[in-house]
Amino acid sequence: DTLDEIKKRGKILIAVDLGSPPFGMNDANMQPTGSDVESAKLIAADLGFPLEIVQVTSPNRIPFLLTGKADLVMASFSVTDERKKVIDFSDPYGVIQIVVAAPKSVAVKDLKDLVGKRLGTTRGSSNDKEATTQAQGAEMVRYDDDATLITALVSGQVNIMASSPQVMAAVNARRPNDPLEIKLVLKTNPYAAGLRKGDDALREAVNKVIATNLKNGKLNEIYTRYNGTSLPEDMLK
Amino acid sequence: MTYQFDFAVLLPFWREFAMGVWLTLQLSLISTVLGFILGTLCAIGRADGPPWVKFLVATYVEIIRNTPLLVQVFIVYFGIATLGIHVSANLAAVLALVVNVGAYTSEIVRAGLESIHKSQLEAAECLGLSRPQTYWHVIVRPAIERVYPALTSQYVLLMLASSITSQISAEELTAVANRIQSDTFRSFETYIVVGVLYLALSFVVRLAFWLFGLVVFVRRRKLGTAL
Amino acid sequence: MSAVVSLSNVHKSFGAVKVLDGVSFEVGRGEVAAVIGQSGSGKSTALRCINALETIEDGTISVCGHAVHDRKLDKRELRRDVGIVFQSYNLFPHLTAEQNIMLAPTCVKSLSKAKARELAREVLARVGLEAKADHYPEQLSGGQQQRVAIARSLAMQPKLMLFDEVTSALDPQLTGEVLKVMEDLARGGMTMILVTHEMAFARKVASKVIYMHKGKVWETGPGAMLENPQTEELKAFVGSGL
Amino acid sequence: MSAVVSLSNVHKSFGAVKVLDGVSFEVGRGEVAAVIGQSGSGKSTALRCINALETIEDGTISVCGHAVHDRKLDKRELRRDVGIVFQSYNLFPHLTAEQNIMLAPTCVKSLSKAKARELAREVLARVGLEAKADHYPEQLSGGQQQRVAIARSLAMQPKLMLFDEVTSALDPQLTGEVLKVMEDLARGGMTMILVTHEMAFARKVASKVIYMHKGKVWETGPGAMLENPQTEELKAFVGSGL
Amino acid sequence: MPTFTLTHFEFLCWAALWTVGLSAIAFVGGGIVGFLVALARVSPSPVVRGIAIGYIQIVQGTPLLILLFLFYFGIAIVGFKEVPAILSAGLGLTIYASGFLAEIWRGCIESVPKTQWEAAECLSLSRWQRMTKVVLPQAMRIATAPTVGFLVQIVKNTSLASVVGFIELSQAGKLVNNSIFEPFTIFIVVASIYFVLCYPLSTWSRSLERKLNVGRR
Ligand SMILES: Nc1ncnc2c1ncn2[C@@H]1O[C@H](COP(=O)(O)OP(=O)(O)OP(=O)(O)O)[C@@H](O)[C@H]1O
Ligand SMILES: Nc1ncnc2c1ncn2[C@@H]1O[C@H](COP(=O)(O)OP(=O)(O)OP(=O)(O)O)[C@@H](O)[C@H]1O
Ligand SMILES: [Mg+2]
Ligand SMILES: [Mg+2]
Repeated sequence: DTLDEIKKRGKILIAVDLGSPPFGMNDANMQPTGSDVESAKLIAADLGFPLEIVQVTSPNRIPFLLTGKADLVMASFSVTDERKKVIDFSDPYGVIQIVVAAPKSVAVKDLKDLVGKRLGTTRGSSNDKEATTQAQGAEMVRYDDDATLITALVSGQVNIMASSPQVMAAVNARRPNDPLEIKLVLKTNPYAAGLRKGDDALREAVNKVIATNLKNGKLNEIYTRYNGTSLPEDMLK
Repeated sequence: MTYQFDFAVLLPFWREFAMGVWLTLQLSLISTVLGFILGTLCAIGRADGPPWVKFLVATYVEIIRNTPLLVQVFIVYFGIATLGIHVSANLAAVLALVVNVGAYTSEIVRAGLESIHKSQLEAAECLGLSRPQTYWHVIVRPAIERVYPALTSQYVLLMLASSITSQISAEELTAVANRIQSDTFRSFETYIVVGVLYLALSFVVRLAFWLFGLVVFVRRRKLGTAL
Repeated sequence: MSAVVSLSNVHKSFGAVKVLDGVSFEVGRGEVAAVIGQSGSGKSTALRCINALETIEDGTISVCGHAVHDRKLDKRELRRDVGIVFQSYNLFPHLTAEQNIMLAPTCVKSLSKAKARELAREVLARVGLEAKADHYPEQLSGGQQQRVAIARSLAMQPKLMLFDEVTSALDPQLTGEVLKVMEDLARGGMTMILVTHEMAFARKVASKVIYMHKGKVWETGPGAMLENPQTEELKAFVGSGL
Repeated sequence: MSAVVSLSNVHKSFGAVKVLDGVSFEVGRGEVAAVIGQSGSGKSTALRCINALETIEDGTISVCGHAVHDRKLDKRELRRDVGIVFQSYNLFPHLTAEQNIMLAPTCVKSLSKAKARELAREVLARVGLEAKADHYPEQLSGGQQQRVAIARSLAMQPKLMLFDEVTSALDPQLTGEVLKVMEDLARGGMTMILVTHEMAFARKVASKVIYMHKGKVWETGPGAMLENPQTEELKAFVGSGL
Repeated sequence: MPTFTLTHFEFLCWAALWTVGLSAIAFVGGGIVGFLVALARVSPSPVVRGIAIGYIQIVQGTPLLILLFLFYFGIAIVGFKEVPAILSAGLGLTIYASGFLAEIWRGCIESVPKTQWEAAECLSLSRWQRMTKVVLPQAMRIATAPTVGFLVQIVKNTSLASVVGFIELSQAGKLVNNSIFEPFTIFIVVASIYFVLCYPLSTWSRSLERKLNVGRR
């Protein structure tokens, strides 16, 4: 199974989306960074394997995993029932909200206000799915990755987004004059590492590492460093 | 090989596929028509315009032909936004495709124009035709007739290249495929289906061009010259 | 002044090559002038100058009242009065015989399609090609193509027709067809200038023969002058040309 | 059986057009046969059938012991024995004269480069072109190209040579050069079949003349038969052809 | 807020090297496969010819983007899991290039006059010898210009490898944009680098074409 394979190979392949700050991105020296990257480093180290980061985008995360191009996906990968049919998840190591955000000037009180509005999101992400089902009547504008979504929001190609607060923060850092604010919270999703179905041994090992690091606060430290808020209390116990 | 193919999963998505095909066709049709007009004007400008027009067109053609469409799409989409103009993805896609295919069209049409013998021009001139009349009746029409097969190939390539505009949120066939495969996790099957759809589309486009050619180029029809 | 065409001291060079070196001649109304001379002597160039296809460096050209040497010349007006037919036909390959003929009358004289078609049928009949109206150039023989080209010029009802070696790409039989049409035109009183290698035809039809040599008009006279050349050069030319 | 080539009742059509309609003739060792006839009478096609460039529908062809009509024929073996020279030379433009000649001996007979070069020099000398060994085809005149083509065939030491109007693209002077080479070959005892328009040459060199008309062998006989044609058709042909 | 610096430019230039590398793989691979397909396309066997025609039609009728996706995931499905992106992207581009090069070269092979084939046949050369000694050397001369021209297409189209995560010039542009958000500047710079790579090739191709035309006249 995969754990043996990792041992044989001598390194672990973890898929991270470097196009979705602050979870995955490049720093000023074009080195990968972000909370998923740091978490992946932590988990790989605790599992005792050298880490190799595999770059993915949100539409191709699952194919990457299923076709064996990665052992583990850590790409702000929300746990959903649909995904559970195809892959397994570890215990959650973070949470991500799906929010609708827009500038002050745009009045959005409930989902009905979104009818006929253009809503930017990332194609194939759980944000996409949640917004598409909840905000009936809104026009979805889908980009291939968060980076393009952010660029579109900063340049004003779309004005309303259905994504995470983290994306909103990234946007606001680049458009200080007319910042977005959270209008609606569509869902709060815990996210976890994704594994191939039946990789129980690896899952056990990963779960153990996650539990330890949630307890000792290391994961929370990473999360707080990049997201600006700490993890919910009930995850830390 | 342990992978189990399952195309049935994709059946419920036929409506999405159809929408994607429809948008792909629309994008291609509009860009073909506009790109043809732009390209033909550029070709005429380059063949017979004042030096500054020649220079401008030459520069335009060289820049477009030596940079990737993907990058052109990004520059158009984000570039005009930076200027404060906000257009829909579809419009930006069309704009980028037109600018792109216009350059290629202009090169093809130019070759056609150059293949028209100078004596034809003189004959028209001697009949007293004005410059625009000469251009339309004696040069442009036969030139385009001559390069029609090359143009057909170019516009089929355009249709295929329109898949790139999925990157800027145009919901054409490739974008639909990407969404469906992340819904169903059946990426391989999805791309096979989409590949077949594109093949069918290119066949349809070729057929359409052939029929259009039959209608427009009467002589070829009457003499039975292949298009 | 009854001269339809009059050239006076015309000079023309291509780069360093002097092609017309002081050419002067006149052609009156209803006259048929044959221009003869060796290859390269400047015959075609002279014809092209008359029709303003080439600009000249010096001298004056007056054609049907137009000052052709003038920079401000309205070429389109000139060409309503002058028709020209080339050796290589220059029909438009994508148009039928009829459409070739209709093009200029509809574009230039703004005739209606119906009127232009009627006119086309008429001139095609004059060259004996009523039956070929719907044929494309490539479906016609060389002689037929040349006659369509003549018909195309005739449709504009020019006052002067120029012919540049219109038979030299044709075999003897086809040549006969075309010459017949030109003879008819001459009999109908059309003013014509023809560059030709057909001495027999020149002798028969031309009221004036212009012999060019090295860019100059070497000898001029009636058709009979060919029987009795005054200069050594014409003597040699006629001797070889027959 | 001393016949090197023997055709018997050969039929060949292109689509609906019957080109060979029961052709039979024989050519013996050392004989020079001239095939004459109007354009389109099937001369070239007959020659191409002998060399298996065309397949026939009916009849038998035997060439140097090979059954050419047989589907199982080894064409490469046949062509070791038969050389052919075309009107359009068909030299390989990317190779020099020498390389053109060396190609087949090295490829087919596995001669060493050095041997093949020696051979090439030898056959080039036979056609009088030793000096042109290093020239590319486009650097040679038509007659020289044709002679290199003959040398290229000779280098394979064929038992039979076929010539298809090898001089008709050449002017009289160049024609003379090529005919001289062919005369030498004939004198050397080579079996040859030549399609030709040069009646004088046929009369002088050919030991047998084959007159073809409408896909049939119309008349056969010695060179002298041209002086005394038996059929109306040959009479007309000889009358016009001379 | 960071701005576009020399570091970023350097990063882009390194990525451009990958673009060049990927182009080289696609060109060499596509050249080899394309050559074989071109030979098959002019084969005397109708079956072989039919297969070659089908192959060319399919490759030319599918967007490169879809080809890349198919190969990217297809390779893994058939069991090669640890194939690096450069190889699967290289394979996708190889197939793409082979389809187009095959068609270009077929045209060149067929433009060698039939009489040359016949002359070689009459000299008793085998089919392979006719092809290699007589036809190909002549076809090659005609083929250089369009081949170099197509090389430009390959270089440009490697940009699509970005969609399967291969970090070449375009993807690098996206990444840089991700950290500094100056899309206009960055993509203009990216376009300029492509231009610098492609323009000499285009010019070369055109001058080759001109020379050939002069030679033919
Ligand atoms: N466009 C041109 N550029 C340069 N030289 C030209 C041009 N047109 C004609 N010439 C030269 O001018 C000279 C006269 O040409 P022209 O065509 O008038 O001769 P011509 O008497 O009509 O001869 P021909 O009987 O062969 O038609 C020739 O030497 C020719 O090479
Ligand atoms: N490949 C072909 N396809 C169709 N028809 C052909 C082909 N080759 C020859 N023909 C026809 O077969 C007839 C005989 O041709 P062939 O070349 O044998 O005549 P020929 O006697 O050599 O004439 P010529 O003296 O003009 O060379 C002609 O009518 C020709 O049009
Ligand atoms: Mg002339
Ligand atoms: Mg023949």
